[in-house]
Amino acid sequence: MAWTKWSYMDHWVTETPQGPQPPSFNRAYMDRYIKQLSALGFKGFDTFFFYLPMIEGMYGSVKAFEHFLQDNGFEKITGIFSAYPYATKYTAPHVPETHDRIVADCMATVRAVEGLSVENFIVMPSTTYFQVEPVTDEKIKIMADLWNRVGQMTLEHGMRTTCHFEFWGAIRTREQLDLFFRYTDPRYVYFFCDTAQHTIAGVDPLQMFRDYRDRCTGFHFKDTHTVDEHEAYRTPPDPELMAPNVTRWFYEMGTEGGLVDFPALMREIVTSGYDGWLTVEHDKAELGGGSYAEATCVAKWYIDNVLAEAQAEAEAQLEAGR
Amino acid sequence: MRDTLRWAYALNQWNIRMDVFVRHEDQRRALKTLSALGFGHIELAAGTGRWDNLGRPEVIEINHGSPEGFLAFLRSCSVNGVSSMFWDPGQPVEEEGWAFRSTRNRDDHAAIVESAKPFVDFLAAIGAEQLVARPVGSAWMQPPLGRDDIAAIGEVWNSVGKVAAAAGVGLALHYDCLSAVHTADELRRLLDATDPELVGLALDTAELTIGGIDPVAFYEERHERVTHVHLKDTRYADTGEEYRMPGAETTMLRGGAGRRIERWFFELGTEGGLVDVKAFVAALRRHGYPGWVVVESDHGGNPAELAMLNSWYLQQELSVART
Amino acid sequence: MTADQLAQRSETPERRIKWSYMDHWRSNGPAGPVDQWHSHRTMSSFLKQIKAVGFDAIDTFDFRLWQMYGDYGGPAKYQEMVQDHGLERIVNIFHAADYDLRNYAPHVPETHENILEDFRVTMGHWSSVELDNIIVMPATLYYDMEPVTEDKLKISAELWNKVGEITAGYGVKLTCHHEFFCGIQSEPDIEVFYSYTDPRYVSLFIDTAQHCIASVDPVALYRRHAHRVSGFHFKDTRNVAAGDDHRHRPDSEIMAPTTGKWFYEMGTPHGLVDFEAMMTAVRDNDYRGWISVEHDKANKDGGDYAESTAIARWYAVNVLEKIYR
Amino acid sequence: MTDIRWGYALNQWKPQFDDFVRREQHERALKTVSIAGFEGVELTAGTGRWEPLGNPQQLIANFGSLTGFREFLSGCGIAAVSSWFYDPQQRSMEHLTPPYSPLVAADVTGIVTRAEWFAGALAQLGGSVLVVRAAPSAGDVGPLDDAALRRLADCWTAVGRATLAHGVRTALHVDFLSSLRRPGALDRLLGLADPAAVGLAVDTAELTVAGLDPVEVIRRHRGRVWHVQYKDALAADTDEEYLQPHAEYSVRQRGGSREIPRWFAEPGAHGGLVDFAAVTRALLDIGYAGWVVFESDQSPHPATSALLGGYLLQRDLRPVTAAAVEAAAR
Repeated sequence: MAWTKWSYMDHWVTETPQGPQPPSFNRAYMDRYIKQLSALGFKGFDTFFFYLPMIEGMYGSVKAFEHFLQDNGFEKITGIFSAYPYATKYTAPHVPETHDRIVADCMATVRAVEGLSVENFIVMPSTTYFQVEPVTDEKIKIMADLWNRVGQMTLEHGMRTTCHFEFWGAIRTREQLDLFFRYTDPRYVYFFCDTAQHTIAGVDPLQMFRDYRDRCTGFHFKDTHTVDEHEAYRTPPDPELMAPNVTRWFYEMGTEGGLVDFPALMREIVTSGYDGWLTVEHDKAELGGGSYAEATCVAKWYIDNVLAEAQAEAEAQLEAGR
Repeated sequence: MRDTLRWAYALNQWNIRMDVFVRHEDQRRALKTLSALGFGHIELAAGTGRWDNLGRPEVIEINHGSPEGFLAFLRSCSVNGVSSMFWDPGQPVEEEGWAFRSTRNRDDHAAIVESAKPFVDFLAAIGAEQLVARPVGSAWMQPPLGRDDIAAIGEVWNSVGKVAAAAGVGLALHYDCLSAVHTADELRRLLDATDPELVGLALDTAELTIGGIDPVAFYEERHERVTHVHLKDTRYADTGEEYRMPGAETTMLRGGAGRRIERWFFELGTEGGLVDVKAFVAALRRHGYPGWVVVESDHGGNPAELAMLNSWYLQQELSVART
Repeated sequence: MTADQLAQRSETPERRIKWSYMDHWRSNGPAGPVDQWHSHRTMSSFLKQIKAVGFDAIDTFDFRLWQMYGDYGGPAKYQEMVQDHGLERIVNIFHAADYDLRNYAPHVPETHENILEDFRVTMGHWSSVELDNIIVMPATLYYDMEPVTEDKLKISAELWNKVGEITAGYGVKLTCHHEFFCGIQSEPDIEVFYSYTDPRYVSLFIDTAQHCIASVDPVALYRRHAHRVSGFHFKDTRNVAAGDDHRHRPDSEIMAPTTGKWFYEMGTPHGLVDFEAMMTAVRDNDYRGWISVEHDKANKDGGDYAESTAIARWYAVNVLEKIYR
Repeated sequence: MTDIRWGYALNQWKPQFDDFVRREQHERALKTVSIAGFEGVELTAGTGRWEPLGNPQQLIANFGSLTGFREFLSGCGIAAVSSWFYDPQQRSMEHLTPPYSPLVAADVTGIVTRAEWFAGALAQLGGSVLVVRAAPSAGDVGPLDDAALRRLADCWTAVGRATLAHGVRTALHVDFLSSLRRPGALDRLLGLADPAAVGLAVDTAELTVAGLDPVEVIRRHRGRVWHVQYKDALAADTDEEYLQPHAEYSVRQRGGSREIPRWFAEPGAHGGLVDFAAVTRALLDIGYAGWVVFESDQSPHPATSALLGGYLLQRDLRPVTAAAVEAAAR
């Protein structure tokens, strides 16, 4: 059986008369975007918290948007991504005084999708590294405390809080990740595996998944061509778009020079018995003249032609082992 | 541009999404483009977050060390300086905890004045002349303005104007076509509610035209209050009601509903443009307008092409020398 | 400044160099990328942009001839449109021929009469406008010419001597532009080629990027041959051809395995051409006349013609004109 | 299953002569077509070194052999080249030949030779149809009288017989610039040509722009429909501007006096004039067996066009064909 639970993480840029814009440009562009994802057979849709008001504006409510997705062959909205990439005096996960505010913000997002069956509340557990450093045990514990709180709250609303680690975030090395997961409560805080981000940070995503299999609630399948070996992660003001020597960190699956071993990951996923959503992501696909539509096609082609094979192999092996 | 008028160009047309126009080399290319086209000064626009890195004084400082460092950055591209900066206190920003503030709400006034200070200080430090501000939020988001509302709005801008004047910076209120101050009468009342010594008008030719106000006539009427100009064209005027549509930023200005017009703002000299640019510029010259004339196109396609077409219009149709 | 004053400025005597734009161009139309010849509207928009950044004139391809006739009424009429946009004229044309060993190959004597006839006809078509140069690639693709022998270079030189005589009859210089993937691109071969050509009839057109890609120093080449250089393409590159790049079948210019985009506008980061040295050499040789700016395929890999053109012009004003103007 | 196979035309990826030359671009386009739900691709004849997919010689130069190209296709999930579009008016750098005209008797041998060249390669690439431009633009050659139609019929009959020897059928493509859009002209041409050798390629958009109803054309020529191209039309040439000289340029490209920004778009485009469900039902009604190739001709965003086409195919058209199969089973 082919894996049906593929979802798409909502980065996308399309041409409009006002230049390249996200499909939230207006309802007609949004509809066309969903149709394109539908043509590729995606069943889940992940989006950002900041798009929710726009979705409400265009479709009347988030629920109505989900109906539109369902009319187009989707199952549902699968994840909501929420983040504080930049520390301010109001919000910074490593600063305890800001925690009440962050929890209140998260509560507002949770309310916006109340009544749907969104599974993952995906968060960046920290801000940029350079705003946190030196990264100490104590600061990691403070961040863990915050997400324990948020996790308990979202679980009451049926969503799992799951942590997505940026290569430029304050929790990035294997040691820091392990420490963070030791400090967080496995009932409340889960692991979201972004293959490219870990690889850039020099962490093996496959090993992360093996070691945190029980807490893993999802993946961003995306690729990279570069491991950060020159401390780009700590460059102010921003390592993601402004690193001195790397103009593009992220690529869709299936490009020449990609560093992530996706077939191995797929086999591991099958072998592990994981049966949740797998999410495709490729932010900044337009850099260097690329197109989101094409990148999405190439990634989905890779799923159907390469990962499907890896999946079948692993299933056959499982079968043989029984 | 060598002329009796002072010409500048707005960078906003490059910064069309949150994740573009972030790398310094991209910004350098835009600055060199403007310099090659004869523009020696630019207008900035306020923004939020680490990717809007020309949008807030503290973020500019992280990027360039200091106001002087920023000027050096501009000058490395042969751009001499900044004419002005656009700022909307009603736009929630991360750095202010996403606070939602309204100039018609007197409880917000102290915070608005406070939040203006870093901008004023920064503009003073880089030798820019005008803080260009959106006086009030969009019409569709609020009940119609009563007389006291305009008074309240006037009060906060007088306060901001005082802060700005103390730093040697001018304050110009910018009319836009979605704003709750919509009719010519409302605009007059807003001007009357502010102190001419402290608060000027930023006249945007396209925005007025879309809003149903003739920019040439209005300039003739209130030219003594006009301290800043945005020069751009449009092919459409509001039917009179579209600005009230819910989500007008999208439904009207991006064609999501109504007549489905997906692009409103155009370069000077566009076919079917509604603004009489020549008459307007002639009026500026006639009155010896002393401020900046900022050419802009907002979001309308390829930024370099638009800048080139605008510069061509200035050179060929308005006889402004490029260098 | 008034229009009259502006006109006076452009007549100031100290300017020895004028700038022309070689008209590669793409913009985004409603149905995908179009070139400037798509419609009169796109042509007008193109010319406005070239004028706006301060170019004085344009260069074009001579295969546009048929469209000039069909759509504008001929080269002279088209040039009127150019002039209506404030540009002086068409300075140079590029003669892009289909080189083929069977009927159009400078090193194959049997094809010469066909080539000569082509130029007799072509020059007639263009006689209604004043041109400085007709630019050619002086050889077939490298792989169609190799091994490049002295004999083949001599035969090619003889052809271009005759072609140059024809074009001189129309007051136009025949000038050779050495693509990195053509048969005459290495330094020794270029030297041999010019030793056999007649300086009265064959000029050299320096393309800074093409020479650089072919590992030839364009500045040194220019200094050696300055007396017979009749124009320039100022463009940049970030890569030198490696291995078989210059003889990649079926094509090197777009399909070389090592490099997806060869050409960049001058002023690009990581550019390999030393334009300041180039301009210094131009000054030292007291060159007067036109320099053409080119950056073909600027739209590849997400690039943009309008922006590249503005950046190149910025570089000319802020760096090169400080050296010599 | 019906006997319809779905393909996609690659022409939309090549808006300009120096686009779509590198291998990695081809690979991405083919993967896009594959994943959008299409089985085959249609190629367009081209000439010279920047047309790697333009003719057999270029395919061999680029992929070593036709088999090599076939392997490249299947590596991208594409089963076959469905068809090749060939316009004899294109000169050939490979053969040093000038433009040919099907109206000129002396050109027929050259056209037949070239058609066989494409057909032979097509057979090896899994394809079955050579799609030919049936007649030059009306504005360039004037109205087609009976003698002219007879010359066309003779030319295409000769071509059709020659390609059949390779197992490839020849289908006449009628575009909106052609005089064949005039009342009776197409009927007459098909009547004059050998019905065993020459069929019709129905291009939904070209017919629509020409003011003809594709459904009606399909019904009328039921036995002769050998190839179908699905593309949408955004406007119709209501003023007969196709009769102008150089209409290829002034009308088709520039959009005529109204400056229509875009005549064609992917099937199902917003504002499209073609009813694809109706066309599909008409094809099912006549028992059409063969390729239906989706096209956009040009697109500001090729992958998006392919996906929107794929959406229409999966969501709207496959249910139509499935219903027909079900009805037939009952």
